[in-house]
Amino acid sequence: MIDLEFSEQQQLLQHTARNFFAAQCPIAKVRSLETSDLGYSDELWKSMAKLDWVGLSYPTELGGAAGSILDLYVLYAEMGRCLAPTPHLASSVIAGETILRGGSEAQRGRLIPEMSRGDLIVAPALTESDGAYGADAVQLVAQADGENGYRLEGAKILVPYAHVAGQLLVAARTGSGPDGVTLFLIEPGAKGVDVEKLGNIANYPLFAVTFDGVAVSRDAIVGPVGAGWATLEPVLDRASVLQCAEIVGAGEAVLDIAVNYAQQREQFGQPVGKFQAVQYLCSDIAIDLHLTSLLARQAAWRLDAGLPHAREVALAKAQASESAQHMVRQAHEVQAGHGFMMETDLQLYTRRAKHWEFNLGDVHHHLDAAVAAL
Amino acid sequence: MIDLEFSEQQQLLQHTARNFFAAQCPIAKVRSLETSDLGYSDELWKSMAKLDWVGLSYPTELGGAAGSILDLYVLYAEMGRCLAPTPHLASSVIAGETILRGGSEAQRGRLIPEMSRGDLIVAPALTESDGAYGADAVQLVAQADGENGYRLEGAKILVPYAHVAGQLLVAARTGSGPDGVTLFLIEPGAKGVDVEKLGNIANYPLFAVTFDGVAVSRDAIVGPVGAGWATLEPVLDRASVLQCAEIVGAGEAVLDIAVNYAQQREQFGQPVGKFQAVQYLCSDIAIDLHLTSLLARQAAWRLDAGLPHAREVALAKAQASESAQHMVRQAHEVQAGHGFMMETDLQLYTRRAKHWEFNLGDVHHHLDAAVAAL
Amino acid sequence: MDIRFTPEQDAWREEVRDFLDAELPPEKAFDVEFDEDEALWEFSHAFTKKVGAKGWLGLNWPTEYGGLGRPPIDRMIMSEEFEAREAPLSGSIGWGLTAGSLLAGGTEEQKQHWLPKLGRMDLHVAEGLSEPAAGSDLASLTTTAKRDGEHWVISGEKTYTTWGTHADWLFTAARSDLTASRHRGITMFLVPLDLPGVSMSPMLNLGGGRQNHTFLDDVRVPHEYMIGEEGGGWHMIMNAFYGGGIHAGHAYYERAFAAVLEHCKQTRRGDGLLIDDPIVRQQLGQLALIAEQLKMLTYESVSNFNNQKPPSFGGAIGVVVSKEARPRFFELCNRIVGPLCQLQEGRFAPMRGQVEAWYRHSYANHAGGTSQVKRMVLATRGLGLPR
Amino acid sequence: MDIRFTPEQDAWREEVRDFLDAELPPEKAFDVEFDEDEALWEFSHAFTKKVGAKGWLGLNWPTEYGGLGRPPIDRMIMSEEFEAREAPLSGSIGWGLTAGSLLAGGTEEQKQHWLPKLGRMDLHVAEGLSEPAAGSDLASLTTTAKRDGEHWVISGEKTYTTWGTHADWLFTAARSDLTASRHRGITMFLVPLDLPGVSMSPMLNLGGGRQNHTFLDDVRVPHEYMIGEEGGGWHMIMNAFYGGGIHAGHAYYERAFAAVLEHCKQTRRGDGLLIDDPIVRQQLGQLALIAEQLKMLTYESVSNFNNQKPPSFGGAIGVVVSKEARPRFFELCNRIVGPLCQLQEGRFAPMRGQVEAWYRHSYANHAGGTSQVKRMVLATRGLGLPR
Repeated sequence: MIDLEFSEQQQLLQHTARNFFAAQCPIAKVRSLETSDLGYSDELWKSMAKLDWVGLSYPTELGGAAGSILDLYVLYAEMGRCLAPTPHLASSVIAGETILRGGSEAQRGRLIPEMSRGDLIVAPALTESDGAYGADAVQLVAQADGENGYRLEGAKILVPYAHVAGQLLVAARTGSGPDGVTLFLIEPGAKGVDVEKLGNIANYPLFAVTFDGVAVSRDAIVGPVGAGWATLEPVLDRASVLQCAEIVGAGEAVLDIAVNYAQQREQFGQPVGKFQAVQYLCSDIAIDLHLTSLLARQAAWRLDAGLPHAREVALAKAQASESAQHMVRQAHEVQAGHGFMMETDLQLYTRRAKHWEFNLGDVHHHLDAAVAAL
Repeated sequence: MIDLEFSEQQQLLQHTARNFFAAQCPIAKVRSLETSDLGYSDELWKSMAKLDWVGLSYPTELGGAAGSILDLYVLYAEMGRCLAPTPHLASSVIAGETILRGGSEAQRGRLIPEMSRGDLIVAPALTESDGAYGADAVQLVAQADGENGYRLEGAKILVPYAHVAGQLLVAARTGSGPDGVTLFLIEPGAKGVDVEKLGNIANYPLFAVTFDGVAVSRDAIVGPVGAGWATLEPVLDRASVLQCAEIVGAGEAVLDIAVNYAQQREQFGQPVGKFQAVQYLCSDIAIDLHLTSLLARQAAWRLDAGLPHAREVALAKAQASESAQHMVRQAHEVQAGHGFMMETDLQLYTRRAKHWEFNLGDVHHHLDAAVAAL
Repeated sequence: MDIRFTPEQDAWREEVRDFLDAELPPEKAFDVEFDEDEALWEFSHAFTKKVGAKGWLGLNWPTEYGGLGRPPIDRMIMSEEFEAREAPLSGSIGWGLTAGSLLAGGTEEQKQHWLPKLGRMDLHVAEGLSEPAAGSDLASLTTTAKRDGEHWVISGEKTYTTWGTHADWLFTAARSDLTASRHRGITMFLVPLDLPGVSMSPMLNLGGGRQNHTFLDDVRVPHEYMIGEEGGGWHMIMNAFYGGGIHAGHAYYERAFAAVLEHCKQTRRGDGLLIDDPIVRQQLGQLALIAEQLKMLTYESVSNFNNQKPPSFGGAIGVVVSKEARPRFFELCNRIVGPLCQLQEGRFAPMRGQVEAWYRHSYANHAGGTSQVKRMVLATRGLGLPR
Repeated sequence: MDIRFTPEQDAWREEVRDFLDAELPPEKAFDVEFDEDEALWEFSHAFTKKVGAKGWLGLNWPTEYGGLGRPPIDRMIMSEEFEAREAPLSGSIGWGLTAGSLLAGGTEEQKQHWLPKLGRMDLHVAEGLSEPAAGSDLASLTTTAKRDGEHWVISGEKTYTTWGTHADWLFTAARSDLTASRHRGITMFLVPLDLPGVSMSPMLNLGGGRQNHTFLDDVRVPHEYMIGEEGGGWHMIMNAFYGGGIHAGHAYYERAFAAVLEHCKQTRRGDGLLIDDPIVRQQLGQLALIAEQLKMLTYESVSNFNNQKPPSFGGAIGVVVSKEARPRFFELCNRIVGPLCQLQEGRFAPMRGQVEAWYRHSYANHAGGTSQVKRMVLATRGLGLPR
């Protein structure tokens, strides 16, 4: 049965989330949070936790709501629309689902309920200084150190929310090849760990974390030694689709901004939206985000259905990365000098879109991955 | 002194050539020649020879007119405008200039005057079955065979004008690496040579030539053994710029076709040229070909001035290959269903543009070459 | 949300495949738009009649008009399979456009009379809407129809008449009321092509197909060949344009993509296989992306139908994306294949010259209005921008 | 045809380089458009005054107005060198737009009075043309100027006032005749920013610069500050827009390209250097191509001037190409650099965060009208398509 609509329950979630974020996270708040020390609102985060959204996809016995990836999709589209600044993708999805998937009973029991309640943030530390994406890019060394532990040496960058994380989820190299990556849980306050803020276009809370001979015990390992990337990869697929959803929601807001402006702004005696050139710009945005939405929903559905999905995820994120860039460029053309002003909302989307474009693999990575999956 | 105008003499040539081709090679003639057995007009070719255009760039003592590459540029733009079907690029430029540059006194004295008169066509046989461009792509084997000769084994494709060539100029491999290419002059009627027509989009006279143990004597070698690519490369640079010029001339004709149509065709109660979408399409064509013209003229001038030119030639042909494709696509959008009809002139340009786009290196080759030249 | 087919739909797909296995030898697959080979066309007519005999041409029509009353998704599934094998289904102007028009605005009597015939492919119908001055702007047509007793006298010039020489009827539009506004006063007719006053001259196209100029010179057409109501033509065409279920346009691209991918896996250039060239891989990824976009747009149409939702963005987005994708898709194919893409035949031509042919065909993307016109629809009807 | 510089021109280039070697320490190079650092701005004002003292701000102006009477190519050469070092030349609204307007339509007296001052950078002038409802369509401005004896009383709101807080004058346009047609009745003024009734509120921009809302509330401006003829503003602006010789816009791209190329030669990603990645090479090739296009368009302007030829395509092609290239160029830079392109500072930020800054700056490409407006000029004035 071909049916691309969300379920009634999902539509209800959509409706609730849209109202929630409109009320709890108006654009003025987004602006003020952006330049705050935390970069997000713990109050908003806790409110989301009360609604069961923080652990939406976690098992109910660990405090979650057993939601599907399509449920998350709905939530992410609404977060994207309002630019809600939350550690959800980093902590709830990438870190949390990795722990769920690879962690020991003890790790899950200890961390997941706390994460569900919004009381613990776990920050994934994956990317290194060359910015490359994939198992090969993990070069930070975890050297076996006696019977019971490892010593970590190296640096991670673009680590989100490291400043408020209770734990870091670190991908490190314990051997060569794709099967030589191991995941470690490390406290940011541990000896030898240094956290440094990275100024960036989106004012997103991103950090460099350096590990200077950091000692880690074996029980901090998530999943079998060497199986880190295998544990992580399916979670990154899920995260990529949610990144697409966030872009779609943001794109709908950008489209509204552009269309409203084109309807109201008059030049040469008519609304600029009457000029075909402006109609093309607006319809480019509509097309981009509509295609992104279709491809991302397909990928999300395949993930939920347990079907092969490598190709669909890759195509969705390739499309989303292109769209993230293209939709803001076209909207800037519509708004011209106006859109360049910080007082307009467009620039808030523009700056975040650049983060999204590259987060979890850029268009080149995913086009190549799509071909690899054929 | 920055001056991008043609000299008075070049403007005279331009004027003469434009009138000549308009009179001698109207579009109806282009159509009928396209499907003729020869694929070109020997009469037209001989008339061009009488005007000194066939050997335009050859030394006067060998029957040429000692013209510059910019002189040739002017001629090629006019040939492109009228789609004049001639073996000039293949024979006069690629083969002729290679012989001039690498050939022995005897070879030059024997061949060049005859070529200048339009009595001899020499067909360069460079490309092989994978279509790749460059020294590495030469794989056809020339095996030393006793003291006095070689034996050639292999096949060349996309060989222009092989059906009427008195000689083939064949690049063959006598050793490994870029210094392992040697050039041979071989008669198409020689034992073991087989010439086979290749049907193609432009109905351009293109052939596959197979060499089945063809015996060649040492005096058929052009230039030193192993120096074939070094001899050829500067000539191919010149030819690339002239291919750009042909695209520019054709582009001006395509622009005229599109603009005239947009001015005259009415839909929804107004000329379609009043719609901004159509204005964009037409201005795309104008921009493409104007940029191609600027870059190609710069490259031509640098060649004439004896200045380094690898980067400028590569950028010009990269731009020209893009333009060849883009300008016809945009013109088809302007003319919509009309342009799809064989009775319109546009399709004559469309089909040839596909040949030009790939002739002498495609956009990817030349963008890479431009970076290599930095 | 669900993107699976039901067991019944899977079974239907198998039925279609079995039919094609039995009735379509691979060497008879061809593109009816762009091949004038007489023997192939004869096969195509016979093949299409067999499809008609199974009721599949009218698959979605109500059973009372000779249809099978099946939902649009079944048509889409059939279309996917037919496209996947390049099945030479001819006569879509009859069982597609004419039938769609009848279903949109025909009288009960007309539907009873014509639809069963069209569904069996008893009539071969050619396209007769476009005129030299009326392309995307169909409402500007000038062919006239004057009532004279039980006949209409039709005069005018039609252009781009696709399949004119393979057909025996012309589905045409004429202005029956010169005093009415542009969009009113247009009436549709089915005109037998052997009537006195009908003549054609060929218009060959870049794709390799034949279209025609069709001249109607005081052609006396019986009133019973009028389709729909007098003056109701515009409304009917706009509602019917290539109606008859959801076409699986994406399958055309999927077939091409599969062929190019296979080529890249088999073909060396320089040191390695094309499939290992990073730039080629990016281009293949772009092709896969376009095909996937179009597939999802098709599936969305099915989903919208299932959920009784109106088409997205005024129905324009699928048309815009596919019209704009077509030249781009096949330019990319050219670039992947390289200079050999210009070859049409012979042992050096990659993929039997298909890449060359597809590229020429890609410029035939204006039927039903240009992408420029569809962009206007998307912007105004879909986004609410001012006209 | 010739694309060489004369020995005199080469010597002039050396003179400019020597000046920059002496007067511009590399750490003082910055983009005056997008940096509000007070210390840098102080340096910029002093630096610009030194340039003015050499007569170079009015390099092309007639000598009788304090200029050096040099040809546009000398300005282009100077501009190439200034761009190559990101020289912080401030005040172009004064010595560029205001002076250009005066040269295009000022009275002899006005030229004598203002040009020498502008050429010495005695006046710091801010841009005061745009209004909230008058951007690309400047003729729709609504600020009014009423004559009252020896004064004009100016009221209205201006927007995007670039450098408002660094300036002490505003070059502005007001409607002095409400009964005249849109394009007539506009008059230009230089308004001292310390006059009663002038106020500003900040408009920060995405590039990191400060523009302003400027409110003019019954500001009494002496008649002698009127520029050009009463009602002659439109003509003057259209002829003067950023006049003052030929700007070497391409050098901005060449500088960026050189930096990115160097980055690619130095930086490893995965197994190899970026410069050896085939996809990166294609992207670098695209960047080089854009820079080369813009260079040749600049040189063509020089050539056209030398040959007394009118500008190509109504003067629109260079503007269209550069406006459309700008975001595309810097998006490509982002893609080459990868996810690190979002970083603004610190040891992990490639190229000291320049790629991030360039990208934000790239959306400031609407001064002088959008590319959409310039495309219309190209199509109608350049190609003769109907308006």
